[in-house]
Amino acid sequence: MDYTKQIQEIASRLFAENKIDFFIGYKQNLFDTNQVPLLLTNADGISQLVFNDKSNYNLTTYLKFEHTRNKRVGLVVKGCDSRALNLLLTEHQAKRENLYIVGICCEGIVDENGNKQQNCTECVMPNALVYDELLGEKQPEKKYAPNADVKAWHDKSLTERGEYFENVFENCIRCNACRHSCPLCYCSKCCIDQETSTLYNGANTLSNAAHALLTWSLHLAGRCVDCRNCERACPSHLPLHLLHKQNEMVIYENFQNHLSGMEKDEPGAFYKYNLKDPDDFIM
Amino acid sequence: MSDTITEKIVSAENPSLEAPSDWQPVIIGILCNWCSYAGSDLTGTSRLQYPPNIRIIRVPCSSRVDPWFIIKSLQTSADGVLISGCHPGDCHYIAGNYYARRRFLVTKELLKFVGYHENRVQFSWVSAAEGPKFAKVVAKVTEDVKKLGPLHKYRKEDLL
Amino acid sequence: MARVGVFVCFCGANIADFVDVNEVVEETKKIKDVKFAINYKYMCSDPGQGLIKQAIIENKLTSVVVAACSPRMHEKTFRRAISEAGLNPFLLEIANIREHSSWVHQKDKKSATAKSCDLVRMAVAKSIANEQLHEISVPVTKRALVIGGGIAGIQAALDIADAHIPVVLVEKSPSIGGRMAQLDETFPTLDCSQCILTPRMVDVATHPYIELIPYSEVIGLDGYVGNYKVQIKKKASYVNFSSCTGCGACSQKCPVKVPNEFNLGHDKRKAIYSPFPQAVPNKPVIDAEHCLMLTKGKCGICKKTCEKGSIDYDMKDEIIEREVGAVVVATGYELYDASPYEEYGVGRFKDVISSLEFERMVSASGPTNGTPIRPSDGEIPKNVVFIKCVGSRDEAKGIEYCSKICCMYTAKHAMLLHHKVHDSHAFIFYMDIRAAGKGYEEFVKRAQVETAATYLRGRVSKIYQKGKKLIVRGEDAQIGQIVEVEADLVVLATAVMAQKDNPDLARRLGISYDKYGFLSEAHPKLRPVETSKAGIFLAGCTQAPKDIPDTVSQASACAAKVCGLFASDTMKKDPMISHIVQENCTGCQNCIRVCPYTAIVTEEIPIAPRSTEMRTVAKVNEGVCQGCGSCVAVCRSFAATLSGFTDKQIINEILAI
Amino acid sequence: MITLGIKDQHTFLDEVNKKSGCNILECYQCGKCSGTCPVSMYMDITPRQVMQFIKLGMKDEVLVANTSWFCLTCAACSGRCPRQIDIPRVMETIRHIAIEENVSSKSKKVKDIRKFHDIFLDMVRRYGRGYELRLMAEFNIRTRNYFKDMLLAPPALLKGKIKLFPARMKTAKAIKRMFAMAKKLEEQPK
Amino acid sequence: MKKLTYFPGCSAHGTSEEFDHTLKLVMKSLEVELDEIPDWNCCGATSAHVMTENLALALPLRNLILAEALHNDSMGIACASCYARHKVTKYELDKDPVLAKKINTTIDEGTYHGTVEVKSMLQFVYEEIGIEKIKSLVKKPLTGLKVACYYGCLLTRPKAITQFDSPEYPMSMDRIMEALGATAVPFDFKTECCGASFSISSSDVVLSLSGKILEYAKASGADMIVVACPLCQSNLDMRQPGVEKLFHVKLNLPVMYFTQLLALAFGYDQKDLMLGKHIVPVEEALAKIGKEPEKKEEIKSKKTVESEEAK
Repeated sequence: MDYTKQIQEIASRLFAENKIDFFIGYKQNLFDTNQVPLLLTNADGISQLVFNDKSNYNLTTYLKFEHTRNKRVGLVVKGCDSRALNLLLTEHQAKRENLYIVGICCEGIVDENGNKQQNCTECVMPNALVYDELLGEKQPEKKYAPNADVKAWHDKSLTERGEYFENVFENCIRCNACRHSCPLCYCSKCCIDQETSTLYNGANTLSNAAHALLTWSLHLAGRCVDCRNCERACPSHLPLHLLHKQNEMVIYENFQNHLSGMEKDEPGAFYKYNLKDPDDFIM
Repeated sequence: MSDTITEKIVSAENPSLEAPSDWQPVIIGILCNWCSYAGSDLTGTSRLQYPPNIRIIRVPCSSRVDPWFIIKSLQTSADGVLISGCHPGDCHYIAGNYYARRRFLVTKELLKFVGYHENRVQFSWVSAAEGPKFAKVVAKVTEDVKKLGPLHKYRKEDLL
Repeated sequence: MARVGVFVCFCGANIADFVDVNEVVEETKKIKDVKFAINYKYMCSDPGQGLIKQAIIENKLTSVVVAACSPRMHEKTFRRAISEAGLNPFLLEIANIREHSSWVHQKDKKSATAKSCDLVRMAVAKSIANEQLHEISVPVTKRALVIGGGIAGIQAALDIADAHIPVVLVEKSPSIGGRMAQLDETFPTLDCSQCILTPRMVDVATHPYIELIPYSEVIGLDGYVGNYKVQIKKKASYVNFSSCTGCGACSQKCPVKVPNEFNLGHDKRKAIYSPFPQAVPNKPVIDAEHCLMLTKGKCGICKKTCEKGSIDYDMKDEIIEREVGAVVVATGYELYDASPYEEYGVGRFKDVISSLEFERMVSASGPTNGTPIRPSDGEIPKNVVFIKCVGSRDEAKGIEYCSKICCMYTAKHAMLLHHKVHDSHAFIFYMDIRAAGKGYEEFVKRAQVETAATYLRGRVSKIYQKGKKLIVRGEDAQIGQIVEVEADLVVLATAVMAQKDNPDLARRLGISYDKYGFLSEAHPKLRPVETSKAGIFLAGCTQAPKDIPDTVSQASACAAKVCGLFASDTMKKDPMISHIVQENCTGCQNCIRVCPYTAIVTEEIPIAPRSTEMRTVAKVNEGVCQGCGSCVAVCRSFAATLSGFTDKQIINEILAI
Repeated sequence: MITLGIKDQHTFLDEVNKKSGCNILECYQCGKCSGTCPVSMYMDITPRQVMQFIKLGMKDEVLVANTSWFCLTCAACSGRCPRQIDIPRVMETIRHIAIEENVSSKSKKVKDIRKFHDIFLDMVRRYGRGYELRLMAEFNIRTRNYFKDMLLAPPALLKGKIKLFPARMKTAKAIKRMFAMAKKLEEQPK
Repeated sequence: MKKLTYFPGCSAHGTSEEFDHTLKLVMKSLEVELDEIPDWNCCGATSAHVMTENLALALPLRNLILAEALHNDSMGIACASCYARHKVTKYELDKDPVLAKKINTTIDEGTYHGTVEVKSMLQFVYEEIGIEKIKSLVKKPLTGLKVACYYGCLLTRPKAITQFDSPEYPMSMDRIMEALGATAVPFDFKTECCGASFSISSSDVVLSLSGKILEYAKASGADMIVVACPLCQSNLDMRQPGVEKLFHVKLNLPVMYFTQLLALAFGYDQKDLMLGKHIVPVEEALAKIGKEPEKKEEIKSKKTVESEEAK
């Protein structure tokens, strides 16, 4: 999977025709094989643009920053990214007419050792849903299956899970990189922010960290598209996807197979309801 | 109800931790104003007795209940949480409880997943006419939480 | 620096016997921020309240906690009390230590007391975060809109207008009067429908407080209770009502003949017509489908005939707007189309007619001048079979509910038939006789005894033709035998159905409707005339099948509601509603999605002070918000808050335990 | 006179409901079925009455009545039933219960009808296909009504309407087996 | 060339040979190839479902399975009761696979997949051939012939199962007849039951039921009754003398299969129609064909229209 050439062409064309103010793509990282996002304001840097099976970052995150708001942006999105984009459009965080979207039919991203990332192996929507032009062959869509790790932890005992997560959350240094990298965390005031949060402010205790992250994951429940930006950004490598995938599973199984960002104009799972939603857990 | 517990009680999540003999659980009850709070008032006016462990917070509608109410309660003072609203279809605000119901399910499951015993957080629909039901619900929740023992999950520091 | 005063009530023995009120006071005194605490026998009593007022003033209290009975009981009382002492009423919190403590823990004073202390602590903590709130007052436009000019609409309009409140009455057809105008005589008194209705129609036309807008439809409604804006489409009538005298010359001369809807096609009307002689307003309209001038561009006779020159072939639909404070919906009903009843030969047999057709026939002003006839050959029928529950109580072919009025009007029809054709005989197939109502059972008895109508219990199975006769076959369930009646005429008591366009109208008005298309009341028992949307009321068959008395009383009830609403120039509203802190708002509009009252709208604001770049954020419409807090719970960025139940207040409560 | 509330009124009702998949409680006795039924005048009790009897748990009366046997399954009633009860299905169920418990009406007609069906099935079992002459003849013999339709048979024969010899089916044994298996299934507890 | 799986039913080789025969003629002209199910068996109508549950489903099921082997989309059935039995079986088993499995155990010939559509011959002609095609093939229009179309109970009932035409007042056959140039008279007893299976077991019932139908067909001014079901035919035709005796009336109302009339209109000769098989002679009625339909009728009807408008 390598669309470097096509993307470079598209980018230069867009700049030439003055269709965009920004082009956001990927650039080869000098140190390791991983790539970093590249934000171009003119045609100069185009030669640096790359796209291959290492282009893992979800670029829609950049739509939430001041300097891209109300600007005309050219953007490369994979299947998962496009789900995020769908949701951002639904939640009015971007204007479709401002975007020129290069959709990718993604064959899956590989990690440094060359194995497919877990979220790619479980990917339900490899092909971009929103795009102005689509690159590559359409990839087969997988049927949704619960995340393997989540399943595994469900088989373990309550105390085992508890201890595990206690360690996990203990390692949180509350740097908020997860939130920062998440395309859907665009709030100006955030519940997990140690300084401003009215809920979990004060000392960085396990308790504060844990409950902040739980609340945060609930803010993403029914919205998270499993791009795993948060997990990649996390300096202490917390398995944050466990929380998101857990919620995703519950929501999929109970709320008419809701998967976020799959439909145009479809809100997150908590912003609609169905009379047939499960009621048996309530006395 | 206040008679001190004879047999040992250990925390369900941290079996290593034992409850002091005079331990009584604290339960936070969050009730919607129009059905459940009215129902709890009826329990009172009809002098139905229930365990004294519950502390009731009034909100206009179960749809006002943000998941963090539950999480914050568990983080700070509560050993258990009870949320109660109008029966589906009876919501004073047309459909509030339907939205709430979704959040509750996901929250409950998430807490279970990260190591809270499922009985720590319970939900009920209690109408303004269901005084007896409210008493039963509170009794049940209190009993359940008593069995679970004090909550220490993610509260390492308060043990130090 | 908060200064809280706590007032613990004995409630006689109700609290004091089971909760150690002194201990509560002592415990409370320990709380930081509590500057004053005291207990008293009856806080709600005048001295009790006096005590509170005095303490507020003496100790410069910034908020007050009363530990007593349920807030649902005395919140208002104590709010008034503290406001009389110059404190904002919403700085009051109540610790419910009666219903929630003393009454439910009567066997355990110790923990009841402990609990009470906690409840007080929580209340204190919350009260510290309380804000000064002020009742919201919304201006009221004192004008009412009535949709539909049937008897329901007429009654509502007149009652409201008589209270000197301007009314806008919108009627779809060229004349008001509705179904009732089509009726001959009415049960249970057999007084002539026209005679009692027409005077009221005239009253409407002449009433100084009623603006009658006929031949028009409501196409839109925005705003909220007290402040609605309604768009009305005036259909082109091609006749200038202001100059037209209603002389009728045009109709006489018009060459085009069209089946007359008012008489269900049993006679003809012209292309320029007014639906019936007593029409109000008595001005003709041109039926554009059939008018030669408007279809083929030739003719123009009416224009030539009209001395006033009121005919205007170029007239166009026009849309007008009115501001109103309340709406009464009275769109009435339709009759069930019986064609699914193939076994009754509906459509095949000319002599199988609907009850309304029969009603027109026996009406003196009807197509046959009051004599019932067989449509097939014009002969006067001797044996007439009336079949009830056609469409009603029939899930297979019609609807499940009972149409309520058929039992009575069928009995009436039997009598009318007898009056018009003395040697006739009425056979009535019924399933049950539902004659609940003042003078109704007596009325049915008259039909059975005086006019000797034969009542047969059973649903007719089949109708087939035998020569000129119609053979009506069914079981008489009482004798358990099959009966066949040789009928000259068969009258089907067809079901009362909701207006087909009710759902559209409901969507336009933002109210709900049931699976049949009837508009839904707010509560089936206690709020039968209100809708879920404040300021919109229901009258008559638009809500459910009804007879005339019920319709009229519901219409008057609507009028009472409207007058009540307009009693003061502004509406006071509880300030415990949500609002949006716009600098926190991300404009994701999820609050708009979950708001059950569409109380939240979007608004463009600069991205920063004095910036020209705009962004979209949410904004709560105070008039509409009911304060459920749904928006607050779904707002991830703490932009939405609910006065009286803010995040801060609730955190404080939780932390206080 | 019948006294209610002694034995459990609903056992029969439940049985019929379960076997027929209908809910007889929905019947509100409008009688449209009876009026529709082409043969209701031959019945001891009309279809509507059957429904009420079932509701009242009067099992014996229902099983003995000829009603279910006279039902032609022409489905006119169910087509018109405002409560959409599948009346022919109910009649079928009643017949089957009557056969199982081998209760039968005293009336000769019902006996005849049952005989006819027995003969017919027997015929199918043997030949795999219909065979009118034998059917007629055997029926007449079995019903001791030797000359019935004799007037009608000859012209029919002449006109070749009725064949003298049965059209035997090649694999009639398949049918025999089917009958056997079906019988087994009947015996199986449902 | 369309192909259609054909299930004649027992009577096709007995009482209703003429139906079977003319059907084949008609299908030839309509360019439909009939392949008859090899070694089909009796569907058990009407005794099987009266007496037993499983057999009632097993017998038709065998035919359905055999039919599936022929790989045609639909299966046309001549006899109405056979049609009903097969249609019901298909309906029940498609609804409940467990039951299907259970019943299938009684059959060696294969397993049921529910791939074949079951249609009555009338339905097939009306839906899959269509009026237009029929019109195009008429060589000898049946003008002047007044027919009462009799459908019987099972062709259009129960609606939920048959999904064809109206259960109360069907018009498909009428339209076909009109297409052939004949006049279909309004007839209220189109779907009344003729007594079907009681033909033998209690003929008096049949006499009175069929009698009523015949009586009203006569009253409706028809020259003959047109049917699409052998049972109906035999009841109305064979029993007619009996009826005449019982009611002391002279009916003399021939009962023909719609296929016979189709064949006639398609230009086949009368002697191809096996008219000899009819108990009530048909020639007299057929003689009416070609004669100008009396004008009076129309004029009168026009009059009545005016008189109504006058009122």
